[in-house]
Amino acid sequence: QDETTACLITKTDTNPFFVKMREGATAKAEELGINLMTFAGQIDGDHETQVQAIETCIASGASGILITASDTSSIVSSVEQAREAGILVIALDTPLDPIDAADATFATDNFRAGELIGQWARETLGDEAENARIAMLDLGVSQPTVGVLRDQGFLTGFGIDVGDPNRWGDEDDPRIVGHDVTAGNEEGGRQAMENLLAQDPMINVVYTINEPAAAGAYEALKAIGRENDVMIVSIDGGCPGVQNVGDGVIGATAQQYPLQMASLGIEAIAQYAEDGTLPQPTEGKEFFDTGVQLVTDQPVEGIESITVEEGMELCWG
Amino acid sequence: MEPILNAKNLVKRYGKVIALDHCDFELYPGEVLAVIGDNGAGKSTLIKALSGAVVPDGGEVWLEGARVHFHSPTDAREAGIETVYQTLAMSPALSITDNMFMGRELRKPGIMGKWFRQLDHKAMEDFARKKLSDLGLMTIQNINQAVETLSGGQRQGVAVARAAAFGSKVIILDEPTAALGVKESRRVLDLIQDVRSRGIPIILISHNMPHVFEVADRIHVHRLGRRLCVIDPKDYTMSDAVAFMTGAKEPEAVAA
Amino acid sequence: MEPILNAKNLVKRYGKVIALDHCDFELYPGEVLAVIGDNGAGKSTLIKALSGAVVPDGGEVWLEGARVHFHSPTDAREAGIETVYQTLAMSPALSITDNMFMGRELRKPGIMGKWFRQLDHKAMEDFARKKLSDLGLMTIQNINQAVETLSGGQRQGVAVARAAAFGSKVIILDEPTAALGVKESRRVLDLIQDVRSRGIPIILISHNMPHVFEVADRIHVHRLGRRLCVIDPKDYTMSDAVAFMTGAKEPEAVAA
Amino acid sequence: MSQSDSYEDIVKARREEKFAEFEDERKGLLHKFHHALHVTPALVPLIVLVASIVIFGVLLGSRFFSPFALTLILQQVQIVGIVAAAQSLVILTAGIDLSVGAITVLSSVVMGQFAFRYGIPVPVAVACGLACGALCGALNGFLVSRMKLPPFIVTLGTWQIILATNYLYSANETIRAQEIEESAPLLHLMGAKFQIGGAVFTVGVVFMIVLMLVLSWVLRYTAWGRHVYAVGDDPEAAQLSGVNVKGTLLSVYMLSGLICAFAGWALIGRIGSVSPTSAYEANIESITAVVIGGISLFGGRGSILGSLFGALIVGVFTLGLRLLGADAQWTYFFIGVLIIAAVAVDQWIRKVSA
Amino acid sequence: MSQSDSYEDIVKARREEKFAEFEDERKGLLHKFHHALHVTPALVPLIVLVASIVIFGVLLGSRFFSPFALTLILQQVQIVGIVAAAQSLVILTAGIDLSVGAITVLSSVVMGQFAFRYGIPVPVAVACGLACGALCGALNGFLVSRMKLPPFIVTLGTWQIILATNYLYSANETIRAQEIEESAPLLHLMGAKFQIGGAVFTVGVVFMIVLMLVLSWVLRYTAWGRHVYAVGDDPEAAQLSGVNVKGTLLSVYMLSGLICAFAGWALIGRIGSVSPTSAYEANIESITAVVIGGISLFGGRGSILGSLFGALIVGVFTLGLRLLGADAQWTYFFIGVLIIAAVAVDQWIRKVSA
Ligand SMILES: Nc1ncnc2c1ncn2[C@@H]1O[C@H](COP(=O)(O)OP(=O)(O)OP(=O)(O)O)[C@@H](O)[C@H]1O
Ligand SMILES: Nc1ncnc2c1ncn2[C@@H]1O[C@H](COP(=O)(O)OP(=O)(O)OP(=O)(O)O)[C@@H](O)[C@H]1O
Ligand SMILES: O[C@@H]1[C@H](O)[C@H](O)CO[C@H]1O
Ligand SMILES: [Mg+2]
Ligand SMILES: [Mg+2]
Repeated sequence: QDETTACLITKTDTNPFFVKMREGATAKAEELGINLMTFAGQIDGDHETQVQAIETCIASGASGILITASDTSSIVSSVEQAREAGILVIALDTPLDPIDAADATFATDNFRAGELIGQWARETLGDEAENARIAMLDLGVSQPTVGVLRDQGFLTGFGIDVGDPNRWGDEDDPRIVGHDVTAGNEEGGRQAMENLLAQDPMINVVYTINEPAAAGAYEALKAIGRENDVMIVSIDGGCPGVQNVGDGVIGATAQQYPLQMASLGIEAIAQYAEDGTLPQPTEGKEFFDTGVQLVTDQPVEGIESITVEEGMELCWG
Repeated sequence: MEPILNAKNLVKRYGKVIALDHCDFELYPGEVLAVIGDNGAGKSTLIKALSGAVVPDGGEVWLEGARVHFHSPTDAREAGIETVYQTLAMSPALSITDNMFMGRELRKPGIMGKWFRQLDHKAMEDFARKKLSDLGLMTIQNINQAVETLSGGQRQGVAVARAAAFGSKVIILDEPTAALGVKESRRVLDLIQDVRSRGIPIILISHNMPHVFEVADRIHVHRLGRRLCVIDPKDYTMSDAVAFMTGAKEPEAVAA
Repeated sequence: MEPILNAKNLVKRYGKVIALDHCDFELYPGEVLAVIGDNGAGKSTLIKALSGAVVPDGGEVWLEGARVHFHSPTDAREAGIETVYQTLAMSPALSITDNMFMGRELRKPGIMGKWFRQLDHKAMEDFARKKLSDLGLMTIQNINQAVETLSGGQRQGVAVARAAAFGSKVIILDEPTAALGVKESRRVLDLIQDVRSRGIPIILISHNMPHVFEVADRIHVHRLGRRLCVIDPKDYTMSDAVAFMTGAKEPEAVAA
Repeated sequence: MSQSDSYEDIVKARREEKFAEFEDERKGLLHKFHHALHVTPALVPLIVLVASIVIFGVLLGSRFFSPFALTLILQQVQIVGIVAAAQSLVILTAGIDLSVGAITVLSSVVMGQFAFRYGIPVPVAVACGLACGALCGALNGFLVSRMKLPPFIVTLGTWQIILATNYLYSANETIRAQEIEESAPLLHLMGAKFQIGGAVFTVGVVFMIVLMLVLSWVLRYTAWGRHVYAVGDDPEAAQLSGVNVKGTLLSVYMLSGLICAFAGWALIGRIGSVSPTSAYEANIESITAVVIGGISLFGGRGSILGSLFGALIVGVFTLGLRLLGADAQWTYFFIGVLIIAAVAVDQWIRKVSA
Repeated sequence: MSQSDSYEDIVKARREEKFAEFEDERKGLLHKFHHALHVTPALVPLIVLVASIVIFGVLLGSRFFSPFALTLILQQVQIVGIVAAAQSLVILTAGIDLSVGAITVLSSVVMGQFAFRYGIPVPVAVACGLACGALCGALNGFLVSRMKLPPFIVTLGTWQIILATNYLYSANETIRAQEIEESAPLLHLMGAKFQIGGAVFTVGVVFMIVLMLVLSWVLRYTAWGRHVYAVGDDPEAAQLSGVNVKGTLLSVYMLSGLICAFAGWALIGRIGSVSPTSAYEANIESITAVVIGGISLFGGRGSILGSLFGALIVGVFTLGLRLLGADAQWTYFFIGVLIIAAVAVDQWIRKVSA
C-alpha cells in the first residue's frame, strides 16, 4: 500500500463550513492521488472525538493530519503524539494553543475577523456609535474559543474595552445590552434576539457568531418590524450568508476561505510525504493566513472590503 | 348434549415447564363447572388458553361446535366469553366505569359519537351503577372513583360484575374469592347462582372445597397439567376430590 | 401473665380513610393469636404498625414490657419480630437464599469476611436448605433458583420458612394461605403448630374460619379499624365469630 | 368448635350495613381546593405557572407583564410545546421518545428539499414532510410494539439513525428564508402573525394551543384516549381486559411522529429558513416540559395540558431571568433548580392533598 | 356432600410425592450453552463483542487486528467505561443518572483549578476533586432517597446545575497540558502509559478494568451488592424484608459520583489538559454502553461486566467503521442500528434460551 493517506478532522460535519472544507480537501486529494479519511466531532466543542480521530489516523498510518480543533489546548497532547509518530499536523481555521503545537497553521484570524466587522459597524454608525445599543449573539455557554475570539474582536474593533479577552460577558460598557447564546443556528439566533429585545427594544447593532444565527436574529427583528433600522454583522461568508448581505439581512460579514485552507493543507501533506518539506507561514505571522475579507455593499473608508458580487464568487456552502 | 365450550389436547410450555400437557376440557350449557387442583397444576393456564390470553402450543378449542382461534382476550370477548383473571386485570388509575367498559366503550349517539367518536360517559356510568347495585354486590359511593382506591374486596367485586354484565355465552372466574372475607365471598357465590339462573354457564376455579361443592354442577380435577377426571359433587365427597387432586387416590375410571 | 407484645390506641390515617381507629392489641407468650375481620377492616395495617412497616400516627407499642419505636421493618426484626406480609416482600430476581438472608447476610470468617465483607454463600445455602427441608414444607430442587421461577405456593413457603427460621420473639403471618391449595395450606398450618411448640407466639391473619378455629388459642376480632373483642375459640362457634366481625351480632362485653 | 359447617349462614342473609364513615376533619374552601388538585392533575403546574408570572410581573413590572412579552413567551415555546404534546402521548404509555427532535428537523428538511430540490408543489411537499414524520414514528412504534424492545433504547437508536439521515440527506444545506418567501410561502404558514392589541400571535402558537386542547379532549372523551392511559398504567391488565395494546402503542408513536412533523413545519415558520441543525435540544426540552407538567414517567398518570403549562413555565423562567439580567450561564443553572423545585412542589402538594 | 368437615384429613398425612418432571427435549452442548446464557447475563454482550472484533478483523486485517489497535480501543473507551460503571450501579437500582457527564467534568476542573488557581498541593487537589464528585452524587442521592423524587428528573436538574457551576467556576478557562506536566504531573497519572509488546496500556485503562472487576465482585459477594439488586428489583419488598433502602440508594449515588470523579481524573490523563467543555456526551454514551451491555433499565437485572463489554462494542464499532472509511454521519447511523440490533439480539437469545 504505497498510497499517501491524509486525515481531515473537523469540529462537526453538520456545519456547511466544514462540509465545504471537506469537499475542498476531497477534490484536492483526488487530484493528487491521496487517500483521504475524514472525521468530525458531534458538536462544536467535542474535542474527545477529535482525540479519538487523531488516534485512528495514527493507527492507519497517515502521513498528515488537517485539524480544526474544537478545543485549542486540549487537543495539543494528542497532536504531539501524532507528530512523534512522524505525522505532519496542520491546524486549519483555528490556531492551536500554543500555535507552534502544530507543524503549520492555515487559518483565518478569528479575532481579526471580529475586529473587521466591529470597525465597520463603528464607522458606519459614525457618531451614533457612542449611543449604540448592542446585542451580542454568541455560540454557547461553554464559550468555545472561536466564539470568544470573534466576540472580543468585534468589541475591540468597535472600541469597547473587553476586560478579560479570554471570555465574554465580563465587559461593563453600558452600550452592551447583553450576551445571549445561539448554538450557532437560526432557532437560537431568533430566541436570543427576542430575549435581548425584551430587555431593550431599542437595540440597533447586533453582533452574531455566524450567519445562521444572523438569519434567526433577522426573523426576530422582522417580527416586530424593526428589520430595517437595526444593523446586523456576522462572520463566515458562506453563500447563504453573503446572499443575505446582498438582500440587506446582514450589513457586513467577514468571509473566510475553508476550501482554500483545505486544499492548501492537502497540498502541503502531499509535499511533505514526497520530500519532507514543511509548509512555511505567511511573512510576519506565526501562521499561514488564508485571509479574511469584509463583504459588504456599503464600504466605509479605511476598511478594505469586497462587494457582495465578489463575495459570491468566493463563497462556500 | 353438545358442550358449549370444549377443548382437546391443549399443550402449553413455558421453557422447561409444561403447564398444559395434552389437556381436554368440556363445559356444558347452563352448568357451573368447578376446576380444582394443586398450586401450579395449570388451572390458570387452562382458562387462559380458553379465553385467548395465552395461545396454546398445540390443541384445539371449539365454541358451540365451531372451531375457534383466539389470539387475544378481545377475540374471546367478542365471541361472548368473559373472564375474571386471577390477577384481576384492572387499570388502577382509571375509574370503575372506565374499567368496566374497557375495550367496549359506548359512544354518544349522533354526530359527536359517530364523527368525533365521543364516549357516552353518562350512559356508561348509569349502566355500571345499575350493574353493581343490581347484583347487590356492594354499594359503591362514587362510580368514578379510581380502582386503586378500592379495597381488595371491592375490586374483586367490580371484576366479577364486569364479567357478569357482559358475558353472553361463558363466564370464567379464576379464584374470585381468594382475597375475600367471609361475607364478601358469600356475595360472589350468590352472584354465581344468579348468573347460572340466567342460563349462562360458568367456569369457577377455587381452592375452597365447601364453596366448590356448594355451587358446582360438575368438578374438573386438574393434576400435573391435565384433566385427571370429572366428578359429580353429588356422587363424591370433598375428601374424594382432595384425594384425587393431590394424588392420594386414583379415580376408578374417567367419570361423568 | 404479661403480654409479650402489646399496643394501645394505635391510630393510622390514609388521607380520608382511618385504617386504625384507636386500636388496642395484646399478644401473650406462646400463643397463636388469630386476627379476623372484613376486607379493609385494618388488619394488615395493624400488623404493619406492630412490625415497623408503617409508623402509626398515634398510639404506643410495647415489646416485653418495654416501649418500642420501630421506624422500619429492620428495627422490628432486630428486636426479634418476623413478619410474612400479605404481599410476601420478596425480590423476584434474587435467589431463595438471597431472599431468606436479605438484610442479615452471613459473612465469611477471617479476613475475607471482616475486611472485604465477603458473604459466606455456602453457609447461607446450607442453612436455607436445612430450614426448608427441616420444616418439611417442600422439596426445593435448587436453592439458588430465582424466586420468580417458583409457583405461588412455593414462594409463600419460602416466606414462611424465613420468618420461622429467624423469628425469635414473635412471628406474624398475614393471610399466609390465601393463594394456597388445600395441601399447601395444610403444610403451613403444620408449620404454625411446629413454631408454637417451640414456644414462639404467632399472630395469624386469616379469612379461613376452620383454620382459625383449628390453630388459634385466642381470636382478635377486628372491625372498622379497631378491636371489637377477643374471643376464645373454645367458648364460641365460628358462626359467632363471623357474626361479630361482620357486625351481625354485638359481643356481650369485651371478653377474654 | 361445633357447627363449623354452617358459619357462613350468618352472612347469607343480607343486612343493611352502614358503611364505615369517617369524619372529614378538613372543611370548606381549603378542602375543595385539595379535592380539585386531586382530580385535576394539570392544576399544580398551572398554579406554578401563574405564580411565576406574578412573581416576575412584580419584579419586572410592565417590561414582563405586558401582552407583548407574554405572547413572546408563547412564540418562544411553540416548538417545544408542540413536541411536548407528542412526548406526552408517548410518556403516558410509559414510554419515552428520544427521537422527537430528530423527527422534527428531518420532517422540516423533507418539506424544504422536496419543494426546492425536486420542485414538487409545496402543498405536496408539506404532506410528504408530514408523512415522513409519521413514518419515523411508525418505525419506533413497530420496534416497541411488535419487537417488544424498550422505548428508551429504540428511540436512542432511531434518534441517531434519523439525525444522521437528516444530515446525509440534506447535505447540510440551508434553504434561506428569502427564497422560501419567494417561491414557497406555504412553508411559512405557521409563522404568519396576527395581532390582538399588543398581543402577537402566530398560526403556530394557535396550532400548539388547539393541538393541546384537542388532544386533551381526545384523551378524555374517546375510547382511544382511555386505552392510552390503560396501556401506560398496566399493559398486561389492559391486554387482558380487551385493549389492543400493540395497536394503541403503534398509533401513539405514529401520532407522535406526525405531531413532530407539524413541529417541523412550525419550525420553518419560526426561524424562516430550513436548516438541518435545528431542534437539537428538543428532546431534553420536551421531556423537561412534560415532567414539570406533572406527567408520570411511569405512564398512565397526568394530563397533557400539564405539559403545555410545563413548557410555559420554562419559557417564563428563561425570559424572566434574562430580563432580570441573569446571564446565560446563570439562567441554565436556575432552570436546573426549577426542574427539581417544580417536581418537589408537585410531590408535596399531592402528598398534602392526598 | 357429606363429611365436609374432614376433607382436609386427606392432606394431613404426608405422602412421598414425585414432583412433576418433564422430559427436557433439548440436550447436549446447545442446551449447556442456553443454560450458560441464562445464568450469565454478561455473556450475550461478550459474544457480540467477540463477533464484532472478528468481523472487523476479517474486514480490516492487521490494521485492526493488532495489539496496538485493540488496546487503542481500550484507551478510547476508558472514560465512557468508567462512567458506565457508575451509570450501571444507578441503573441497577432502577434509577438513571443524567448528571454523570457533568460530575466528571466538574471534578476534573476542581482538581485542576484547586492545584493551579489556589496552589493547593496536587494530591490534596485530587482528593478535593474526588470529594466534589462524591458530594454531587450525594446531592442526587439525597433528592432521590429522602425527597423521593424520580431519579430522571433529579439528575436532569442537577445535570444543568452542575454543568452551569462548572462553566461559572472554571470561567471557561482551560489549563494547558504543558503547565500540568510541569507543575502537577500527578494529574496526568491516569494517562501514564506502559507497553507490553505492541499493546499499549494506560493506568486509566487498568483502573477501568480493575474497577469493573471489583464492582462485579462486590455486587455479587457482599451484602451491599445484594441490596443494590434488591432495591432495584422491588424497593418496597426490599424495605419490608429488612434492607435499608434509603441508605443503599444514597450510597449508590454517592459512589456513582465518586467514580465519575475518577473518570474526571482519567479524563485529564487522556486529553492532557483540564477543559470545562469535556465529557459532554458522557451521559448518552454511558447509557448506551449500559443498555447494550444488557442491564435492564427497570433495575435489578444484569451484570456490570456487561457494561464494560457494551462500551467496548461501541468502541470497536466506532474504530472499525472509521478505519473502514465510513464518514462520521454514517458511523452515527450504524451506531444507532447497532443499539437496536444489540438489544433485539439480546431479547431474542433470552427468549430462545428461556
Ligand atoms: N408466564 C409464565 N412463565 C413461566 N412459567 C409460568 C408462567 N405462567 C405459569 N407458569 C408455570 O406454569 C405452571 C402452571 O401455572 P398456573 O398458573 O396455570 O397454575 P395454577 O393451577 O393456576 O396454580 P394456582 O392455584 O397457584 O393459581 C406453574 O408451574 C407455573 O410456574
Ligand atoms: N397505602 C395505603 N394508602 C391508602 N389507603 C390504604 C393504604 N393501605 C391501606 N389503606 C386503606 O386502609 C384500610 C385498611 O386496609 P388494610 O389493608 O389494613 O385492611 P385488611 O383488614 O388487611 O383487609 P384485607 O382482608 O382485604 O387484607 C382500607 O380501607 C385500605 O383501603
Ligand atoms: O471555527 C468555526 C468556523 O470558523 C466556522 O465559522 C464555523 O463555526 C466555527 O466553529
Ligand atoms: Mg392460578
Ligand atoms: Mg390485609
